[in-house]
Amino acid sequence: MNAVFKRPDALTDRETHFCPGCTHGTAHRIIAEVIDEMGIVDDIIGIPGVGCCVFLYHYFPIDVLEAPHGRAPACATGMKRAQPDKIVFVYQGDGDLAAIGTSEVIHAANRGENISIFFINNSVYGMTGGQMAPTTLLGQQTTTTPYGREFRTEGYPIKMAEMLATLEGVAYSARVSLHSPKHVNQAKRAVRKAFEMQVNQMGFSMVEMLSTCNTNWRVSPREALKVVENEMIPYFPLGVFKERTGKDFL
Amino acid sequence: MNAVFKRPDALTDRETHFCPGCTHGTAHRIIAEVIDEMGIVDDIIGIPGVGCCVFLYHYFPIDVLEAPHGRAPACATGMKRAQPDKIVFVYQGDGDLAAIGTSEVIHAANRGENISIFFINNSVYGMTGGQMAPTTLLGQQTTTTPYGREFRTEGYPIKMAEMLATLEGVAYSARVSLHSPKHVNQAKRAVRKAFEMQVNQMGFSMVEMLSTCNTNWRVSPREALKVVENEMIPYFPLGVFKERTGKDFL
Amino acid sequence: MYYDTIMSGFGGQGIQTISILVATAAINKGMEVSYLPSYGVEKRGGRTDVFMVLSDEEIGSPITNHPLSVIALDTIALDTYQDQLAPGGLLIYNSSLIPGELIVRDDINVIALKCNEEAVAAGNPKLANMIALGAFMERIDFLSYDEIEEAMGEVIPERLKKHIPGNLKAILRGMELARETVQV
Amino acid sequence: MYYDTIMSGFGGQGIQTISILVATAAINKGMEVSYLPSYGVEKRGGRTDVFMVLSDEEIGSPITNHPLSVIALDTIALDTYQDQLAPGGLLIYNSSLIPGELIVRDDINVIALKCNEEAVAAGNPKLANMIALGAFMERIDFLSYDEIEEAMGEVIPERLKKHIPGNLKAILRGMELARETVQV
Amino acid sequence: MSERKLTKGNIALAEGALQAGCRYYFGYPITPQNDIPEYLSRELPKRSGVFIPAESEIASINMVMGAAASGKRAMTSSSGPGISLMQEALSYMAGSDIPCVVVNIMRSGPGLGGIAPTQGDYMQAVHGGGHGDYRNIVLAPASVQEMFDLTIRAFELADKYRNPAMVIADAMMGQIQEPCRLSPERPVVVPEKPWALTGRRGRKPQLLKSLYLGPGEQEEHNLLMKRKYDTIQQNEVMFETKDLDDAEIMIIAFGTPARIAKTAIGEARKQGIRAGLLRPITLFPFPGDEVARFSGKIKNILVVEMNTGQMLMDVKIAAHRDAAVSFLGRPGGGIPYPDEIVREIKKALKGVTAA
Amino acid sequence: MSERKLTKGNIALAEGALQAGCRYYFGYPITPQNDIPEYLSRELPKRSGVFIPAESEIASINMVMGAAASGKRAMTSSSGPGISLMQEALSYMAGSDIPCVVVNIMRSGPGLGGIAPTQGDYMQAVHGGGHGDYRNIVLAPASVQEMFDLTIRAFELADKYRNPAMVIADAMMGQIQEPCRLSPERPVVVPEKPWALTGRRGRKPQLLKSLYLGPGEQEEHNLLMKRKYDTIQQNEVMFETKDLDDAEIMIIAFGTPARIAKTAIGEARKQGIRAGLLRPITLFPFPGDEVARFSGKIKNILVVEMNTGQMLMDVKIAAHRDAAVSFLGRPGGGIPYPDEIVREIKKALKGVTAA
Amino acid sequence: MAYIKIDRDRCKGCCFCVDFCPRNLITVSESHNRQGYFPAEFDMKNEGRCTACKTCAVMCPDTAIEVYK
Amino acid sequence: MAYIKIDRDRCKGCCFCVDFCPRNLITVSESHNRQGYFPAEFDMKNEGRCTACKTCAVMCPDTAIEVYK
Ligand SMILES: Cc1ncc(C[n+]2csc(CCOP(=O)(O)OP(=O)(O)O)c2C)c(N)n1
Ligand SMILES: Cc1ncc(C[n+]2csc(CCOP(=O)(O)OP(=O)(O)O)c2C)c(N)n1
Ligand code: SF4
Ligand code: SF4
Ligand code: SF4
Ligand code: SF4
Ligand code: SF4
Ligand code: SF4
Ligand SMILES: [Mg+2]
Ligand SMILES: [Mg+2]
Repeated sequence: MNAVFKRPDALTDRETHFCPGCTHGTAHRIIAEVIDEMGIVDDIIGIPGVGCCVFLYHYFPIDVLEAPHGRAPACATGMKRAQPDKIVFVYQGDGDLAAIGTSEVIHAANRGENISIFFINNSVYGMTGGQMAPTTLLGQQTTTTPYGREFRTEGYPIKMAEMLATLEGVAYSARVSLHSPKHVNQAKRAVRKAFEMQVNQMGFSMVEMLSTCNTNWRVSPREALKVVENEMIPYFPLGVFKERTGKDFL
Repeated sequence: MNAVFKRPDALTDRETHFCPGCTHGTAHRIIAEVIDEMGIVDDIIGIPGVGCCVFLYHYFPIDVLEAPHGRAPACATGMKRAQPDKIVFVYQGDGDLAAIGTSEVIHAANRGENISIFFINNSVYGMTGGQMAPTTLLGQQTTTTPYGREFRTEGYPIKMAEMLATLEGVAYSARVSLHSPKHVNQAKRAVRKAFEMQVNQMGFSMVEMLSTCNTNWRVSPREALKVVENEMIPYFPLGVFKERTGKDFL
Repeated sequence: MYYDTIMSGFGGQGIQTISILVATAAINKGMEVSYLPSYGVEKRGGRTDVFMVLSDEEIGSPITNHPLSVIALDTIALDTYQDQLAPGGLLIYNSSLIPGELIVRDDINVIALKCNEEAVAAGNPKLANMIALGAFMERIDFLSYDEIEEAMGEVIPERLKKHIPGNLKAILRGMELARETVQV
Repeated sequence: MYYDTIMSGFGGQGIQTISILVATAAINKGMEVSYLPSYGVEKRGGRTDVFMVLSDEEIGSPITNHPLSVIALDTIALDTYQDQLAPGGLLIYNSSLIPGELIVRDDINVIALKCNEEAVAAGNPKLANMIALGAFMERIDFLSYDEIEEAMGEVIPERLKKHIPGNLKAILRGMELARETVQV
Repeated sequence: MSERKLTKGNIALAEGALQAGCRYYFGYPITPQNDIPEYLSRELPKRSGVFIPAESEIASINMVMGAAASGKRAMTSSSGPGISLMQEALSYMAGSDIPCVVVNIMRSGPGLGGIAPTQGDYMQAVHGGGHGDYRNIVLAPASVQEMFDLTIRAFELADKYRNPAMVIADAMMGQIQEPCRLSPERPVVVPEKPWALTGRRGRKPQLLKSLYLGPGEQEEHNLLMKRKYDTIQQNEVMFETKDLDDAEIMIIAFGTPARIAKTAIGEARKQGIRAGLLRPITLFPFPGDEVARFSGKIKNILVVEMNTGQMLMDVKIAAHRDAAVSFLGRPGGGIPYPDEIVREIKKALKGVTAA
Repeated sequence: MSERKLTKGNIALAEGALQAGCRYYFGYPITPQNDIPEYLSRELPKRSGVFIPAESEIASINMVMGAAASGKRAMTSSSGPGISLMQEALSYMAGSDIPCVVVNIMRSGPGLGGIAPTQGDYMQAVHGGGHGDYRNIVLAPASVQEMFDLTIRAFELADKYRNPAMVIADAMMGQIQEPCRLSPERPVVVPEKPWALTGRRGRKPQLLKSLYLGPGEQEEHNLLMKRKYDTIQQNEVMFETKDLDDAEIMIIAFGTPARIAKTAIGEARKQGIRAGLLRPITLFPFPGDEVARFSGKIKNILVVEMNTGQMLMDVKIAAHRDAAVSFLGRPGGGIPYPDEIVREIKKALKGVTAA
Repeated sequence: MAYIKIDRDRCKGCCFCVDFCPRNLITVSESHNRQGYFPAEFDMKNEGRCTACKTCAVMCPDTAIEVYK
Repeated sequence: MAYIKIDRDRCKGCCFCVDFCPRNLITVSESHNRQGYFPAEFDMKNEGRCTACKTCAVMCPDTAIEVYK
């Protein structure tokens, strides 16, 4: 019998440091699968943000640059401009992309840098222990919003996929989720679309993935999937907010 | 006979350092007029960005904090949280607000900080000699886009009023222009609206003003007004992009 | 009086609880204590090491590489700290998880405790740490059982107070086991 | 050979042009030159000061507070630099804009030039700077008129080349005026 | 003794800030100092204070600037990378005479580094950091009690001199738990701040700025600041000594290594070596006069740091010209254990000096 | 001599970068260095290079990191406040062994400061700045020719040691115009960069990082870096001397003040005072051995800086123990004119030493 | 009866008032002011024609104009 | 005929595969694995019932599952 599903070549066999049930692992796998399918593993360079994804280089057998927290899109800009023929992707958490790195991602998007960004929105700063992120839901308790996030003091959860979609330079902006098989498959298609945009030199692509952090949410892995479905998706609608077609792009 | 128009009390009689025909002067005046009309001069604190507006304290006889380039919205956040009963306003150029200060203004807006921002969009870094700003028009020659801004390398002019309007925390976001008497009067009404939002504790308000920089555009003051009308407004549409009414605000 | 110790195990084994108990009891007596935990990076299943110094006087170094005793609840703990133990020092190890062959030092005192089994016997698999603490209590002279009992009341949060009797029972069992252990 | 000078005026008076002419002519001769402009902050109508050192040898300080000469095209220039001028140094000032009473030093050589009027007389109000340059040329011995003329060809951009003859005429007029000036 | 509670260093520091009257905290998470914002996010709302989880360290420090310019005691805390990002604003605050407290719980660098303890940011805090001729007041606690006490002191000094004050401690000091008295040694007094920006009502408009454009103004301002720093140097030096009276070798160390050195000194003395300790508590002002004075008598100096030799520079500058200065440095998370220090003491006494 | 063209310092520097093979520039405007990006925005497109007007200094330096990690020569330039914002990334690049060149045309600080020339950022560049135990290679040109030559040298050293190199010059050096030969002294060679991230094709995957978590790894990495810096110290010191042979007093100054000092030395000698000059060209590595050697003979040292005494620290550490070190400092845009230096020389010789 | 007063030394000669006065009542001076600009001028002969519409003042970036009625 | 292989030591016991297998073919082991988790198990007796639909593998965050057909 033949294996019809196995670990993609673009993942090493190292066990991840992720917590049980953390969908960072799922995101890693679907990106690796797309890298395999597109046959780009030899020409790709990855730039993780700082967060639970910082060990990207343990899991992807590819060239990797460790960027300062939030600055991966700027590093990717420099890298892609220096090597326009290589595929450059960025993998950031919501602290990294939507908090400290807000400016870098917006301007990389606005310039239409021909890079792909995978953005793991798990509504907290996972690695540092579950503090409030700009994407934390209203009412959500975190270690820095012990009484729940309140819009009058901490503001509203920020919708990056929508905001970036308003920028001309953006070729593709989508929000997907990793909480069910159907959604994981959708997410993978979005990843592929993002890479294809880059290969076709269409400009900036970004895929926001709703992801779990059961450890810091203090729920079980199973419950975490429910939280994504029942609490995150209602506020962070899934969908493609911008998709450039060949025709738009002069 | 009576004076029906004179310099507002909220402007000192110091001659400005602005170039002849620079509408920074107009923006100053209408803000001062509103301060007078609302009778808030004793309780207001101004925070200029760094740029041609940095000498705000020479012209407004009020308390002033000099903020680092781009960070005025963060300074204003700290100040307003410390003194919720005072009126705090920020005055920034497009380099200050839309380039280096992108993150600070977006997150102040997203938190719904109860401050008012006046944003002078003159499509260049005026004070430093007319380099490209994120708001520079496509094709516009500046000292760092000697061949004209090209979207493939420098990206697109960024529309801050529209982008900020997408954020929940924003009570008021408008774009006005200073190139004709009618528009100046409109602009003044927008300034008033912004301050009223603050007085009524409605949250973040921002007025983007299309303004001239004839010196760095290398045109006469008169021609500069035409540039605003014929080149800037077509790309940067005027209007109110968000206005919170008492009812929206729970 | 000066005493230093390292307690080590994997997350969830309860190293924190027993070390805080010792620290609290010592403070209640007016002793000086320094308590330095060091956690691994991973969120779960990481390691917990506690460096503790107890003294009558101001404490200098809060960290020691020649502790007077080591409590090792798993193999990694033993591997890491066996060498450091001061000559003549005390090693208490969890022989439920650590094979006795791994003990190579012959200049130290060793207490092997089948903590996991004893814990189950004491009514709760989570009591392994208390078994070890009991043995430790038996061999130190600057804190008494009563003082630990008092500390327990302060340290254990309200919702877990019901476990106190079980804890105390396990400590007593640990003390008993330590008394039975022939000194090497 | 060593010479230093400060030329000063408000923006638009053409201080840059004449100082660059001098610097270029000197470099063409193989001299060392250091040319340090300092601009005001305002975009327009600001000040232009040029500190220039010319020498046969490597130049040390590019800035001087005891220049051998000062060219002052307006009152602020005079106010700022009159005191600094080295004893016995040369002051060339624009008496169209600077009242003679302001000259208080009596240990220096002074050339008063009605630069603005002379410029108008020479056919273009913008030639005031060239009048001053002429006077300067007359009083220095390390550069000749021909050398400045040659530098003019290099320095003046193509689209302004048509002004060269006028410039040269004004320089000659300045030289003439300087010759006429009685040394104080 | 009942008021001495087993307390974590970071918590003692946070509570110190609260008891110093600090009601404004702005911060962005970074290990190993997260206990500070987490504690304050719980406590500040209870004490009518403001806690903002800022979007970045740059935003944090600028929010601090805004609150501090309003005359309030305000604070932020971070670690290496985050502190690096605050350098511009620190230079602004020093230049604009705005007091504030910034805490650096140092982790191992450079770059992302690790979360292990170090003292690799001494130079940044004490000499370098931002642009221009300014200084931070820098305090270096070596116990949980000092995490509490010196934080209060930092607010006092910041206000007294209208200058940023930093508390710097290695990650161990942040995580360690010791019995601590969580009440101030002296009643806390927050001084009047007539310079604060509170609106001009009833007075002339006021201004806080660092840009001086008139001829000579910026230099004058710099010289004024220099005089302020000289005054601080004269008046505010804090240090601790141990066993120096009869010492043949003086260890100089701050923070945790100073603690470790105390144990080493005990060891050494047991072995008949008369070692002693000078522990700078203020790093700026650095106890240079004390170093000079003691090293006039005790000619052997051993500097111990958890870095490659940063305070070492200040010691070398201050030390008596006949003193021999050796160095033991453990950068990047290494810890100089007591026995290692004792070994270095012996080496130093044999005449081996630092490079 | 025909190839010597009157050239502005900033332009010479920018052209030096181009001739060093730098084709990647990322920057954000700030006076007084705007000539550099403006020139490069015109020239780079002509030479198939990339010029990006970045949205901030933080973005600039991180773009530099990305391009440099790709194995390209990349640069940014700024002044005080902007350089402060780059400190985190500089620490990262040093920690990740990524070479780059950063230019600081220094303006007067602290804070917003003014655009007048200073040397107030010496400490930041040479010792402080970012977090952790790393150093920048720092070069200090004192003529337009050196603005060109040392920029090329900066790229060479950066690549040789895989470390950030800084060129720091005061605003005067940026604005001054002097005749300059705009061609390299030696042919420029860009070394192979087998470590560059170019995709793994034909080889194993590669990684550039600064985070080390295994026990002892971060310390080991720090010690490795320390050894690299020791090598740099040993091999790369550059300095210039003038009239030291018979000198009774040695002026130590870098950048423009060293130029001014030369004039002052001429003056002094006319008055019968035998003054000489030691000018550090590399600030890190600092010519400490030379300071020690010369000050063994010439016991009077006068340090002249446009700040309140920053290089002074390095001089004090290096100087012979019998040397008397005086200081003349003009911070915040003040200029130490030759006559002022001569006065200080006389004072110093009368035995007045620096505080 | 209305008129405007232009602060001659404050004016920077941008000509906005000149261009926008609906009645064309403002002209440019032939001589420099203290700042070196050619300022705008209002001839008091036009007092009768000025409507105090304030357009000039609204457009003046330098608050050099006062309007009287 | 299809089946899956679960890498027992790689599995972290999140139970996603257990929950999502449309045919309920996956169960939880009663003993710890090397990492200390209770891993998922597939009983080869179920070979016949597995459809190789890959749902389990798609959901596994730890790439512990291979599917064979
Ligand atoms: C400048 C800087 N500030 C703060 C940190 C600490 N830090 C590391 S990861 C992180 C946030 C991680 O959150 P996120 O990006 O959402 O990733 P996640 O772990 O949730 O996947 C923070 C604040 C840092 N490394 N550098
Ligand atoms: C951190 C920092 N970077 C750069 C500068 C230099 N700088 C001063 S003003 C300015 C831009 C001004 O442009 P803008 O905000 O558009 O104001 P304008 O002068 O056009 O009104 C810049 C880049 C600075 N002061 N600080
Ligand atoms: S902390 Fe959260 S985001 Fe990080 S690995 Fe664990 S579950 Fe995933
Ligand atoms: S430079 Fe431009 S923005 Fe600045 S004052 Fe002049 S015209 Fe106005
Ligand atoms: S007030 Fe109206 S009519 Fe009168 S001068 Fe001004 S613009 Fe003209
Ligand atoms: S608008 Fe004002 S500044 Fe402009 S010309 Fe008229 S009066 Fe003068
Ligand atoms: S492949 Fe499908 S049927 Fe087979 S075990 Fe997995 S989920 Fe169940
Ligand atoms: S989904 Fe993967 S990790 Fe989770 S229980 Fe199943 S096999 Fe194990
Ligand atoms: Mg996250
Ligand atoms: Mg602008």
